[in-house]
Amino acid sequence: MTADMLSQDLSLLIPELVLAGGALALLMLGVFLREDKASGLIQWLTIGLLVAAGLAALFLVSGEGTAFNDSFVFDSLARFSKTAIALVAAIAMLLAMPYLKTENLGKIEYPVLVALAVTGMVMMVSANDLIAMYMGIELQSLALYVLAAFNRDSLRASEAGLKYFVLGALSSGLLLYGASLVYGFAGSTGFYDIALAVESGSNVGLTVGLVFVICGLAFKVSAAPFHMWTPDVYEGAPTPVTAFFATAPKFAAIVLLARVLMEPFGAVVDQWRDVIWMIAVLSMGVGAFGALTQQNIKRLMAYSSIGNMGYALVAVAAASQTGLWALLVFMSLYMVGVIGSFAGILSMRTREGMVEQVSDLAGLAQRNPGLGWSMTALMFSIGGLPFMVGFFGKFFVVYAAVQADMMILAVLAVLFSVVGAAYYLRIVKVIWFDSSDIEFVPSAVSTYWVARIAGLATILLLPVLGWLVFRAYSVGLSLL
Amino acid sequence: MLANLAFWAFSGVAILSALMVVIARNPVRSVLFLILAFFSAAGLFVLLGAEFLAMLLIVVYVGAVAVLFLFVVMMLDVDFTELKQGFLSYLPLGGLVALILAVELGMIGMTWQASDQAMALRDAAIPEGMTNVEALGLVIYDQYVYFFQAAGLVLLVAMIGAIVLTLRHKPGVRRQSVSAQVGRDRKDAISMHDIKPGQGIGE
Amino acid sequence: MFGEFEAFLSILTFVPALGALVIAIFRFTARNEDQGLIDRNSRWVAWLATMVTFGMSILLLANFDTEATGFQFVHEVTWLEQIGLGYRMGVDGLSVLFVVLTAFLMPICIMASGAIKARVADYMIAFLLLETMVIGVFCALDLVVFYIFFEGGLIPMFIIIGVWGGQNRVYAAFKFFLYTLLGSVLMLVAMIAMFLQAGTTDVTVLLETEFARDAQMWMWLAFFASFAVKMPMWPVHTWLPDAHVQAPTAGSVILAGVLLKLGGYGFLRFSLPMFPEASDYFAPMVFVLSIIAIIYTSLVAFRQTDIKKLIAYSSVAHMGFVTMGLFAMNETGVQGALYQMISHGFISGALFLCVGVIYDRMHTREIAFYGGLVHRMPVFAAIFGLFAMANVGLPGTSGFVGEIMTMVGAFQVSWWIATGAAVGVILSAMYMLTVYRDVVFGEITNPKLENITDLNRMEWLIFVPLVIGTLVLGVFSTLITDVTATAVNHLISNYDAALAASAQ
Amino acid sequence: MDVGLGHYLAVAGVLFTIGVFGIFVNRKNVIILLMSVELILLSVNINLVAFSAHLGDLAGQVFALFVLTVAAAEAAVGLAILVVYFRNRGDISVEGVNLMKG
Amino acid sequence: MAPIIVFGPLLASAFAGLLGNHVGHRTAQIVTTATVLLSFVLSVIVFFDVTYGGNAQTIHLATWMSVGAFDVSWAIKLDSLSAVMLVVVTSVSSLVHIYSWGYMEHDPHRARFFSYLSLFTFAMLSLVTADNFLQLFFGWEGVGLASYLLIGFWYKKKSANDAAIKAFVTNRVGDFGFALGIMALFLVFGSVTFDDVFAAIPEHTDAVLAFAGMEFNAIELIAFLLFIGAMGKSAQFFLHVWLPDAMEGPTPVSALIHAATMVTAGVFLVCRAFPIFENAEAASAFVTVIGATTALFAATVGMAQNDIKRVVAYSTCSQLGYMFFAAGLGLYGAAMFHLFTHAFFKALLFLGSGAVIHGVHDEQDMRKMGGLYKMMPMTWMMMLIGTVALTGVGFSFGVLGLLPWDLGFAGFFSKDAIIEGAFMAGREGVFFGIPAFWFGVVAALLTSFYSWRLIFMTFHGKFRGPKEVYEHAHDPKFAMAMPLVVLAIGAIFAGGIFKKDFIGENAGHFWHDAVPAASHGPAVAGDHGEAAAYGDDHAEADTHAADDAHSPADDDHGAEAAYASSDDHAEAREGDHGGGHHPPTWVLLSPFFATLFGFGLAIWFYLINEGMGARIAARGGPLHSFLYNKWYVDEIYHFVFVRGAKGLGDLFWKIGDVKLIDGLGPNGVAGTTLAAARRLAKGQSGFLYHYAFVMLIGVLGFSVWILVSQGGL
Repeated sequence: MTADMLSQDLSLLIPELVLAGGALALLMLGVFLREDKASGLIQWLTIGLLVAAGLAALFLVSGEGTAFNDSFVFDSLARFSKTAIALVAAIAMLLAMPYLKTENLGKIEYPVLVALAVTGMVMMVSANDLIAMYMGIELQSLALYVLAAFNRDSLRASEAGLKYFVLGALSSGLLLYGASLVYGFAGSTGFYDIALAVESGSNVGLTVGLVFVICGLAFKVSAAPFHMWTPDVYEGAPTPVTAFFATAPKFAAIVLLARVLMEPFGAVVDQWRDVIWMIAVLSMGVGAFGALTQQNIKRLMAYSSIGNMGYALVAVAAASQTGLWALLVFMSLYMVGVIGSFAGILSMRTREGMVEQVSDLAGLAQRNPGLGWSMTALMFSIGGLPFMVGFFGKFFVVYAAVQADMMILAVLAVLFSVVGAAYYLRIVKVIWFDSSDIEFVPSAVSTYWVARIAGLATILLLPVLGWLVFRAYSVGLSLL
Repeated sequence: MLANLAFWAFSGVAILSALMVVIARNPVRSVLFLILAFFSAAGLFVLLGAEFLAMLLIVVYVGAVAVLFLFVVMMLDVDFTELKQGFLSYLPLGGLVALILAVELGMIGMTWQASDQAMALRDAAIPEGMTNVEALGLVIYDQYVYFFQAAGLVLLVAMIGAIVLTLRHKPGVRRQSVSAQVGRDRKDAISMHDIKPGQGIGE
Repeated sequence: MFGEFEAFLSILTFVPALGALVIAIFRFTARNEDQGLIDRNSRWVAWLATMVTFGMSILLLANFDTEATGFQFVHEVTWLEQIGLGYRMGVDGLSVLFVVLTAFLMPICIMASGAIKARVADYMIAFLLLETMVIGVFCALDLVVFYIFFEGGLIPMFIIIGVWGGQNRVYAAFKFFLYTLLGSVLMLVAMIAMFLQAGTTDVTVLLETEFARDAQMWMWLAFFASFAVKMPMWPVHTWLPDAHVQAPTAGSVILAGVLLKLGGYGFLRFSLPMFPEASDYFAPMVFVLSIIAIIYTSLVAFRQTDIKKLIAYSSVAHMGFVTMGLFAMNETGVQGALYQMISHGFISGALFLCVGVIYDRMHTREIAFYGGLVHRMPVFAAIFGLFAMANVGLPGTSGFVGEIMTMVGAFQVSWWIATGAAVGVILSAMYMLTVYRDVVFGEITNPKLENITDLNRMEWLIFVPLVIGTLVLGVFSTLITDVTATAVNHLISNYDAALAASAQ
Repeated sequence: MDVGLGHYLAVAGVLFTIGVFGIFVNRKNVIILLMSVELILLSVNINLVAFSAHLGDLAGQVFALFVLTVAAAEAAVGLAILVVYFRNRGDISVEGVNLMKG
Repeated sequence: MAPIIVFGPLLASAFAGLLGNHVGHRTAQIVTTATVLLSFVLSVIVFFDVTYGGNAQTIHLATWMSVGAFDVSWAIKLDSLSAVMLVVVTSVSSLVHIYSWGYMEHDPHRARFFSYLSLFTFAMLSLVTADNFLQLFFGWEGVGLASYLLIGFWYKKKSANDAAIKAFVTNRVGDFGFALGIMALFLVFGSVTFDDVFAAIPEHTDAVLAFAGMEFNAIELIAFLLFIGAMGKSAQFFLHVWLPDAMEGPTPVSALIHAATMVTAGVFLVCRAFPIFENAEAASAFVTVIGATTALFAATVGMAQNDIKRVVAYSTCSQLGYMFFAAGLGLYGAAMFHLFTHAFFKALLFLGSGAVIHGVHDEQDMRKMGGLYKMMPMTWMMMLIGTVALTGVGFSFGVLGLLPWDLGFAGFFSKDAIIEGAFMAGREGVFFGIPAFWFGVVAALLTSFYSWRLIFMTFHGKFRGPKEVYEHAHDPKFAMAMPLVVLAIGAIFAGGIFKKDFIGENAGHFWHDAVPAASHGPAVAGDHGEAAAYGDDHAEADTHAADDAHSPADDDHGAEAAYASSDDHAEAREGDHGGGHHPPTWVLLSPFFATLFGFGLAIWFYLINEGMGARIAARGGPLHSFLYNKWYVDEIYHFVFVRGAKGLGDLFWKIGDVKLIDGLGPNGVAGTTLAAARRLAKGQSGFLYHYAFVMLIGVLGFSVWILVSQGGL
């Protein structure tokens, strides 16, 4: 590899380089600064780093192409995803700051781990090779395992970390086993080569290998039946970590899944579509039904995310340009809703501690109208109800499904969305109809405003939705 | 022929010890059987011509991972016999799953055939006349440098993670503080006192 | 004047939302101590916004060309054009009157909300948003825009029922929301299928698109699932009594007066013109369901002990006339159905306001609680009586015109249908007069009623336009039928042509 | 019978199966669960190396190499979490790991 | 002018109703009464203008509905038929308004009462002046509304409210038929305007409507449906149940609405739609049967009632039966004539009863009266006049050649005309003619009996109520007495004076083509479709035939003359007369003797053996119970319809809606969903290994499934 090639390759890796290098630099800085001074500074710097990475992905990477012998690809899908991931991670970091301060978790490792996890994610969305895929996933996952257990004095957090880790390791094993089969039967780890092999004639080994890979990735997007960790981990992990879990990694994993399915295995759609179909239906079902009885709001959000990943998988199952851009639009709008909701949750704190129970939201619309209204809008948006942008996410997903002639899936999707609406409504009900005397401690301005802005965005994005759709649309066009 | 024999021996030991890992009553024994399994697998690697990996398996797995396991098992004061209770309750289900899985994987293994272009698709054909280590070294630092760097980050994360989770500052233990030492200046170090005769340093 | 001014319809639609925004700004910027001020201002802003909307709707009607076919006041904005979606608004003879009706009822609702003392600002915002949604539904010329408005209306209504409703409001609100949502999502799938086939969601294009017979069948059913729930038709009507009973007075008025019309409008706008063959095929089923609805719910209404529930069931029965008339698919039937919808907007709205009047005073809707109100509230008794009679379909009130025209229309299709509907006319007299007797007539037996007062000035103001409307429309029906005639004729001739073409 | 790729794959398959089996039977002991996962990874490595050898391709070995690396890192993090959990709870019975459910 | 007649009362009503409390009762009374009187005066002018002047016209006021062919106007149609009705309605209404000054003197809601009365008048006037079926229906339901309001005027009384509802709902049952009839009309003729429909009948005599798999002649069906409406409004058998109960309303109301005007709307309808009925043989037969049955039925029930107003009410019912069977037999002129005369004497009887009730402190039970003639001689006189008019006292001197003219009270002319007409029609083979004749005769006997029973129980014998009531009994004041006198004059002379015009030699000129002036046998009409057709020459033909119409005795000559006149006329005439056979003398005399016999019976039971009636009642024999309980129709209806509706309502509500629809639908689905959710949540056990199991089983499942489905195995 010549220096020219290397620099050319590295030019595609600017976001990764920014993140990885930044993380290392911050680590150094953290070590040499006094801890109490350092944490705030490093958190802010991390936010800056993430935003920089996102903007770098959006603007700085000029060309599109592959690097390192086709094992890394930077295309419009990667650009879109990296921007989205980095920005939403930045917001998640912003939300974490007040929490970490009040909970005495303000160690410098937290932002560093976040930065490294995001590095893993941006690698994932660019992976064009089984090994690259695996490395990205592991970089992300290891950081996330640690983050889940970050509040090490909390039994819940450590339990969450343990569960997440054990099951994550198992899923990695499954993924790897599948990857090894794919490698063996295709003769290569590169996606382009696998695609060639698949096109020339698929066989059982490839197919089963693919199924194992799908299962491993399904764990990462927390799709049923690999979703079991999600509610427990969401509940146990510190809330800002949960907010982070619910957004960026999901995006990265679903994009990776879509890429794996559509690029190397695009020729055998018929083989994997059924599996995705089933996973999607199961996820939507589990998400919809599981959330109905939840009392803990984080758990509820976990089920919500399982269900929503089901919708994302519907778009993936469509296996078309439409499916791809629908997926991106859906995920983007979904993340607006989720990050906003968590901002709302993080804005609520009583003297006893963080608000975790749905019932704690009682009368929010009166006690704190700004937050109440925002949460209402966000809930309806995540639920995919019209007049909130979230509707368009689901609308395009169903559109993709119908276009791919998957009528049953489309109908099931909308039916589950009705069941799902029931629990979003339940939250709205608590916010509006119930009343409570609990006083909230004034929350940090930042989280509060994130919640408000996200709430407003669910409606104000409508007119500019065209821009988002256009971006995603061009991704879909360019890719397939 | 010898290679065949060695294969059967290594694989047999590997499988048996793997089985013992999961059914041994004492976790310490499990760890030891795990080590044995790794050793046997290393033997298989050698048979396959992957000497470097065989060595790595022993160094990394036996030397680090397994020892870590052993350390944890021994460090944690756990009543392991209790943990074995109910061992059999999921045996039928586990057996069934295992059986189906074995049949399935076996069948897949039997049907192996590289795809038509597999040879053409190879990313890094094993070069002739070069040791395994040398060959690996050539590709790892060139073709696969991206992964190598990524692996470095993974290890970094693991390090940070392990430290941040387990490192505790025991109160009362004096530790070196680089930043404190560096940031120390004259005012902190020296205080000037005007001592009046006969009064000592009155606080 | 309006030919140049394209955005007129959009402005009309969003004026209430603007009002809501103004109130929201008030609400979020004012200090808590100013609660009284916020409340008062909210009422005024809401009233003003709805009145402006009403004024604009009158302008709309005045400038509406009743002779022209096709849509008028069309306003298009490119939006998501890559995939064929667009923001398109416009009205024709089928929809313009609903816009006016909505705009007419809203100020009345705002005025009738005097009893709302808690969270007035939120209440007004919800109402104003609701108005925007509903008007939007009637103006939307794009499937997706239509759907957004159609479903979007659920949210404010959910909140209205749930926050300011009665005892069992949570159940009712959920039932209302989920029931209608369930119906609508199936429609969404069908809409997408139409979208894919036509390549656009432009209603004007879709009206010209011919769908294959098989596709029509299931698309029709999917649309039917939505509109039937919204109407509501038997047997998916059970959300309505609950929602009505629990909703605050103004909520019931809007629910009965406008929201129920969305279903009928949907049939007119989509099911009938776009799926003529399927409509023709399923018409007998619709007739049967309509007749069942009319007779069944009338009988059920007869047994109710809660006034609002009774009126709610009566609404279901009256909506049965609408579906019957619509699917008769002849001029009298369709015109009658339209008429019935408009007239029901006045009558049922007024009836719920009547219930509201006594509910505000006594806080119960139990029929048994009341009796002899005429002694203390003669004016109320007269007005309630008038609307009871209008509900019964007494000639001279608008209720009669709609009923007789739908029945005449249905009669041309089949005897059975008209006969069944006519039975409903008998039953309506039975339950309505019974409840009127029990509430208004007789001696005052309940000592709590001794000091009940008659209508106050605000209530007078509320009822006067409704009384005038009901009577005027009862006598001069051409005021409405002239507006709708062109569109209805166009609809029917296209429908017949499509059927004739498919028969060959 | 000459030993071919199939044999190696079969061995890997059996090891994988044992790993899965181990998860089912050792439901209470987290450490053995982790060891079972290690067995699965081992089977993956055997697969990769076997394929590598039979394809004459180094990529498999490189893959295995990174799997090994990552597995080590994973073990470190995993055991760290386990230690933290033990500190908080004084027990590692998986049976007890159900503070959160539903 | 015509709009003033119709809308004057409406304005007056609105004035009294809306402003009554502000301007005072007296003003309200004056305004309403004056307006109705003005209407009356104008009506009389119109009457002469239209009937004798021949200036029939239709005034189009506005469009009510216009949807394609369904074009309905607000119009005032003035022809002889409506002119007659105008006079009847406005005159009786005026008198009742005046009467009410006295009768309602102490009622605190007088303004409202007068408002209702005027409202009723308006509705009735718009009914009779309709130029289309739908406006007729408007008036039809409008009078129903007014009737409802007036019956329930004393809203404190539950019985009054119930009666009001019963009246309205029962009428609605009739209206159900009427409305369907209108729809059928529109379907067949494409119009609901009288002129259009009647002109189009010849083209549609063979039109067929399919219903329930059977095919019916369209005209028959329409006639049948319209008649159902008439049955409801005119309280014919099956739908008569509301009328007796309607007596809960104030007595002036009973006089105005439930005797003189509204209940005759049914007859008016049949006469107005005679071209339809003429072409509907079976439906006409049905009209006859129902009419005859009602005449008899109501008379039998009337015999056993004790409430003075109910007796009169049943009497009304019975008399309406006469009118209907006359109309059914084609004797439209006779029907209208009886309607006309009946209005006077029945209003008289009601108002007289009101005076009695007023006089004895609102007591209505005749068993608590008796001997009142001493205390209320004037009322007694009036009631006597009413009774003799009702029973049809008179003698056919002229017919029998004993005197140059017949002598009798109003009822004599009209009722005997019907009875004799029935016989003649029967002789010509019109269905049910002869039975109708016998029904009529027997009913006449019974009429006589119960009418005299009323007189005897009320005014003769001993007073059976509390003594002080008797002592305070008094004749009414002027406001109440004056209308009685006016009506009495009408009851005496209306028959004799207008006989010529309604059914006599002037009928052709009088009716023009509003109704066939002489009797038509539908059967014959059917044979000669074109003869019975609605046409210009009709009236002329009738002119010739008409002179004999009611007096079959010298029918021969008329018939011959008619035969000679022209072919057209001959056929029309034949239709009218069916050959003109002479009715036997016994037929002419039978009503007379029946009446006499009834009178005798009444004397026997209530004067000679005073108290015998009470004893029979006390013994409660089955026949008496049957009659006393009005043939148990109310009970049967209550059981079938009221209980049925309640039962069905409960069934649909509690089982259908709550259990089935909600139980299986929303609540069931919600319940199932929640149960599923709970089960799912339980599956989320919190145990790590369970999670791993699920994952592994998932992997296994998918991989096995894909192997199997891809045919890999």
